[in-house]
Amino acid sequence: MSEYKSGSNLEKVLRAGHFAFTGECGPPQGANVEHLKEKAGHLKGCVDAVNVTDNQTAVVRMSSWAASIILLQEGLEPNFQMVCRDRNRLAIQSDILGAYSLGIRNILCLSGDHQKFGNHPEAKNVFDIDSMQLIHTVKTMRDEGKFLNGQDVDVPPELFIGAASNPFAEPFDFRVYRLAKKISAGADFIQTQCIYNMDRFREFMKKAVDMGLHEKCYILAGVTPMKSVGMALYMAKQVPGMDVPDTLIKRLRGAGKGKAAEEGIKFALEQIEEFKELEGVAGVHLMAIEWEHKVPEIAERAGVLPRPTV
Amino acid sequence: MSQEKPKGPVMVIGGGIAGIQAALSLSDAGYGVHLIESTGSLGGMIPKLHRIYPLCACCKVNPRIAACEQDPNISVMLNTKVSGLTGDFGNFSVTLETENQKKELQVGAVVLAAGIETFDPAEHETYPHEQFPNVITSVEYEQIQKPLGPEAGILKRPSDGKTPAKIAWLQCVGSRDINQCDAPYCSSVCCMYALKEAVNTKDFDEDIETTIFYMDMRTHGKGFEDYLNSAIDRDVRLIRSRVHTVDTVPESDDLLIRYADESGHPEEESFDMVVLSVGVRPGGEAIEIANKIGVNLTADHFVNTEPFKPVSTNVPGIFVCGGLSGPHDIGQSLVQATATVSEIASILSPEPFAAPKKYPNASEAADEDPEILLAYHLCPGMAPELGAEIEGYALKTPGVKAASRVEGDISGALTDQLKEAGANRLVFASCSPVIHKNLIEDALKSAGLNPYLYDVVDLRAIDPQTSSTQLQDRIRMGAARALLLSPPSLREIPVVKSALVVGGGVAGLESALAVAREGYSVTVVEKEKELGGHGLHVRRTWQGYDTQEYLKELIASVNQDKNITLMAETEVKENRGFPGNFVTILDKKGECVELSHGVTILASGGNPIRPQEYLYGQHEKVYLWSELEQRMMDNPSSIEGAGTAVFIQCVGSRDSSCSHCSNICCTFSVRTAVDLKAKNPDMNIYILYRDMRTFGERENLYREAREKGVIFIRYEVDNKPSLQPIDGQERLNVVVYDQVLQKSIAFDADFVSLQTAIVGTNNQELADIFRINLDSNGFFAESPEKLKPVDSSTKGIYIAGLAVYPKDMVESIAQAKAASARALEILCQDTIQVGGLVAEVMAEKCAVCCTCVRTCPFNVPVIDHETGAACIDPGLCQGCGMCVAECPGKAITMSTCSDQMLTQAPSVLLAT
Amino acid sequence: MNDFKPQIVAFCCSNCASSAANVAEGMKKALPDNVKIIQIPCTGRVEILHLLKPFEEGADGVYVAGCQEDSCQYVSGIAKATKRVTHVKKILEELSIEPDRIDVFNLSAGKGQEFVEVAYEMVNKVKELGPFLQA
Amino acid sequence: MIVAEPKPIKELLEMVKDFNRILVVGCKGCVTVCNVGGAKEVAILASSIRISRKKMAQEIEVEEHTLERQCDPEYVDELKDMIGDYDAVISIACGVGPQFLSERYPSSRIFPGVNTQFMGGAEEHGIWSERCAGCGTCVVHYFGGLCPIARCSKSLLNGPCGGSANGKCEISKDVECIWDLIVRKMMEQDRLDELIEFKPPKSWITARDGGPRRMIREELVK
Repeated sequence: MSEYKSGSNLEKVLRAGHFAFTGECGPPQGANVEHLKEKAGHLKGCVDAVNVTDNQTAVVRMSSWAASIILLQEGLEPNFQMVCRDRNRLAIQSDILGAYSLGIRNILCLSGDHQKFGNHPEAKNVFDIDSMQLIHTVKTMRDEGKFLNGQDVDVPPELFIGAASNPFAEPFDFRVYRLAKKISAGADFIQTQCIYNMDRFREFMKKAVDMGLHEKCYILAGVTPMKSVGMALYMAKQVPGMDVPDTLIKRLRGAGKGKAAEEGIKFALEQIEEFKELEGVAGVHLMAIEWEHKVPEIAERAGVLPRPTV
Repeated sequence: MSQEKPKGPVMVIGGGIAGIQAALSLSDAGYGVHLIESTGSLGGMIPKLHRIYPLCACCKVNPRIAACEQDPNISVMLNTKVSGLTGDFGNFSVTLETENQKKELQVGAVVLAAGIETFDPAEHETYPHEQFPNVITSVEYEQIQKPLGPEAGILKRPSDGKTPAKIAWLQCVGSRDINQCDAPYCSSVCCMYALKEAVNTKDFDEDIETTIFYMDMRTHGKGFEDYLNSAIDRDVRLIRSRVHTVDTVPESDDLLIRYADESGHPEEESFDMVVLSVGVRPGGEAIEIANKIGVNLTADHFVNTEPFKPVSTNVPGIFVCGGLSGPHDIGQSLVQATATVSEIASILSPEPFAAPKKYPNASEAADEDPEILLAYHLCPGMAPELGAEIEGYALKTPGVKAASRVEGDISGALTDQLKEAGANRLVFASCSPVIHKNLIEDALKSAGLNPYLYDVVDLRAIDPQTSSTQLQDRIRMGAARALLLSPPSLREIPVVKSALVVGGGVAGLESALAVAREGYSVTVVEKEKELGGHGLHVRRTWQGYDTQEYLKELIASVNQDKNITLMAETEVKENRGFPGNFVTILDKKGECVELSHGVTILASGGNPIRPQEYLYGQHEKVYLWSELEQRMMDNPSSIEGAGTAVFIQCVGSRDSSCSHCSNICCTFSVRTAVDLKAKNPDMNIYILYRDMRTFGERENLYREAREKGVIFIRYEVDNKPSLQPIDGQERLNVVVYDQVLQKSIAFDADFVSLQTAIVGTNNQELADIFRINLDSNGFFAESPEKLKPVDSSTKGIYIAGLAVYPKDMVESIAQAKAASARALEILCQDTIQVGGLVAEVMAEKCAVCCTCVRTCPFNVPVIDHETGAACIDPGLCQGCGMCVAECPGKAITMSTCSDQMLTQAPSVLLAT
Repeated sequence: MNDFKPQIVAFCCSNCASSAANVAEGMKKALPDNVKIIQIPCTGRVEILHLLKPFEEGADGVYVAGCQEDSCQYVSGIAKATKRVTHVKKILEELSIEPDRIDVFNLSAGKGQEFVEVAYEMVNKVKELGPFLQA
Repeated sequence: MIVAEPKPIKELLEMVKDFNRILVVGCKGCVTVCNVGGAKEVAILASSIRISRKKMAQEIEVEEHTLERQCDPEYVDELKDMIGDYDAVISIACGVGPQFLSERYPSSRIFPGVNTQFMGGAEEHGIWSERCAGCGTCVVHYFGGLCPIARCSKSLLNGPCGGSANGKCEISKDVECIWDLIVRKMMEQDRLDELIEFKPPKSWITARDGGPRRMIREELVK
């Protein structure tokens, strides 16, 4: 067995060939550490790593690296998310070093939502580098021990590098190539946008497998259970790059009053079942937005418990 | 050849819109015209109408009447009847009677334009027009709607003056009825005018319920189907039924209508008012005149025109236009009126009443300091004291040198007064200045001045209580504007005496011949190898004339004509220039040719579309209608032997992809059915239709088809017939839902003919090259100036044939002749004046920002790379001033409506 | 009693205004004397500046009278004018002047009474608003 | 060209409320072409100011003048004999104009009359859109001739991001996703392989990030 790139739990689970199961946790809009701990508590033991979002949807929250450290202290493995919107290349590299130094081992590299719909639309964005370049930056720092300017890094950060992929955004034909591009830029694992259109996702995965991408990288399928018909409609209409088929909306409607949430969970469970068998899918990334307390139940019913220790 | 032609003036009988148009067009072509009208005023039907469909053009009628009255080459005789006509073409002697005074006139040719009357429902039992006050005719309804009418445009019902909440229109009153009206034909205009009246009613009050009871909705003309659809969107309700009883609701003035719906179910409904959509018929006097002079009439008493000569009667030298030649709308009347000019020109040399006027050269006076003559003309209805007041104030107004009244010969009087006063600017006050425009310009030219150095003062709509203030304001304004007028530059450009005709089909060839016959060279461009266009696929006209025979002769005459150059397999690449002086680049199989020409006639034709439905292209017994015609010509027995034939109408027409009605398909199907029945009376023929649109006298053919046993089944657009191939046979199974029986019917057919939509051949491409507009259906649009049906939106470019709108061959010929008559009006001039009321670019101020290029509704401005500035061709500019307003660098000016005038105007007006 | 007599400047397209005036005359309807007409070949000729100038000269209201949108002889003249009037309304608002002091009307040539009616409508509306310049 | 939009008149009136002699200066360059700062707009602004003052019954003198260009000192010089007569000058040129005026006439109070927006072009009359961010190192040839720096809302060099839907950007349905266009165009030109190539971080030294820019072309300098 070759050496681990980072030695993170997530990396070990994936390397050992287990079906990975990751969760997500948004830091508080304040310094409410207790609330963060409470939310994280639900996930403990149910997931291999927890994504800690970075000012997601451009709304100001506790910094993602600090929240990641708190999770670490709580005994969870964080997947530290970093966006390019709010930092230039100096800040990015220094934050990477800082995060690693405090024990963070996973990083998810993102461009970040535009601030236009966040809570500080007046802000000046940075976008000095993009997510692709961020992936490459982390990889260069880790594997070559070099900063972007070519200078040596004194003790390189050994991070497990993640990236996002949206199989449903347009232009659809290009999406799998962009995935390949992220992998060759240095991504070790991929977490996809939440999936509702299974036909399209299967098609996407088939292409990815045909290109052998699943052999170069671990692909985790994104799952977000629908809590209500309203949420489904919102996702379908308001969230760019989201593909919610009408059949799913119909199914949720058909479930009757008060039962849509359960129907949403059922659909998510069916998805997870399929992902376990789908070639190229190495695990599931469960984004239970403000529904962290449901994660144990979903994990239980999905048959992914207990989580393996490697 | 032209010296052999006899010479003479022309008499136009009938002063309606057709007669007026014929007179004006003849005068433009150099003829002296006697315009005879039996009533006391010109205008005919139109002044009785509230609005004209689909776009109102009422405002364009009065100026034309005025033009007739002012034209020295038109002698208008009102209250005059024709009591006799003797002699032959070239030398007719006409006896006229004006208020018991007899008069004899010699003319070379005669145009019959005595028009139509409407059906008098008194003769009809079903419609109690005489008994019930709230049953009125459509003409009476128009009168109520008219703002100048007795009710001042306030909709009231006759019995009690209450605003009606529900109005019904009953169609086909005095049309499509042999029994009570002796009018078997369709009057062709009533569906559209009923829709128009209903829509105008909605304009008056959106809440009034409007319902039209009809048999077939016949909106077959250019833009009509769109009008129908917009009426439906406005909640005009349509009920397919011929009403059998109109009664009163007891103890009220309301009316009860009893009718059967399509499936025969009896219904009744009450209305506040019932409007009878009365049909049209040739006027009694018109019939009398026609009989007197030996003109043949049809069984319906319309003039029977000669085959393929839509405005020619059986008597040489006597022509017909307007409602007398068959029921049709204003547009068609205008086309025919203009077409008569082309026919007359071919046999008669013009003899004008007045020699063409010679003007002195423009003097330098215009460049001197402005000195204004304020002249005024008072109508009989105006207070004579007004004159003194105008003069008094005018003389106190800065810049006014003299003030005087004109009477009688306005143009002559103005000329004299201008000279006498030594003025170089004119302000003309009268009750309708626009109508006097030509006279004013003529007077200025006669006085040796630039014809645009005038401004007008409108003496109408002045409040007698405060007339002084208003008069003074307007005079001050007129004088202030006149002071700021600078003479626009005018140029005389020689006219290139030749025409370009695009399209070698019937319309193109007929117009080419008509122009060439007058001695001008014509180039006909056809993109196919062969001449004939869509006409090659037409077997017979609806009247039954043999088309191919005619087409052969037409092509032969074109080939023989030395003035015509034919260019087959040639396409148009580029066009530039202005009326009198166009340049077009032609591409003949890769070789480019540059052609100079004075006018352009676009007759690029149309074609039936190939449908994606009804197994077309998949089953060999499913024909496009043109293919069926071809078979009937090439191998008639293959068709005539069929046991069952099916015709499906409106394929790809009148639906979302192609919203227009293709006009000729219904008539085609009944014509073909009648012909097939004549050959094989046992053949079962089904015509599956949505509305049978056999308008005008085509209705007779529809009746004949029914009498011969042709079966008509109506289908709804959302429940179309379906075709199924029958295994092992060449036949097809047809299923259609019958609206009358309310069930599906199935039968086997030996062949199916699909009557598909007709669309222009390459209209978009040509519209781009020639910078003309298309209508919403992709056909060439008529000039927005209105009442100019063969003028495109660009001057000097005329349009005819299927590219304008689907129509039968005879109408295409009429249009071609009208287009050539319009073209000849330009070609017969030696020079054409450009400039005047147009926008001019000051090159040194131009930032070449393209704003004008993007703003102009007629795509006139271009960037001239040599001068490095925008360039506005004065020959093409329409003078709206939109580019002047939009130009960000203020580099475009308009001398007659300058910025200075508009920015100073408020201070002039408000300085009381 | 409101005896304020507003001064109003109207820009009218010669095409429709003239035939409307004709009909109005036929109906014996007259324009109020405080409506001052400036004729233009097409309402598309009027600029924003021309619409502002009357206010500079102390007018209390301004309007543009042109054709129906679908029957402009110059296709888009009245549409252009309408947009410019809308823009001037915005400018007036910014100058703390009632935007109702300017308006645009679509007349149809056949409806002469409208020509007079809109003049009165405008007079009445501006009368309500009071003088543009406070005495 | 440089595209600008008029400043709200209210804001301008507030700026110059204490002045009674105002000079409005236009420019015949870009701002004329984009219908915001030419002679026509000078007249409209001047008239608006007069109307406003008239309404408030205040004295005002507004003079109108339009220069060939406000970004060349020779033309700016034209004002030298008149500018002293006015106590406020509104320049309705792009942001360059008021600064050139301020530098040339240090004692005059200069106000900006427009908000300068971007470098772009007219899609049609009345609609302009951004094309260039002036980054100092043009790279459009890598992207099918389309600039992701100016036209992608995140300036991605390795786009498109996951927010692209129906050819539109995640920030607004009115903003086209330039990456969608880039991908389609490169596919049409059969150049997908170039797009799959990793584009390294860009150097912003040549952009505004490198400090205010000045260019000296020795071959032109006297």
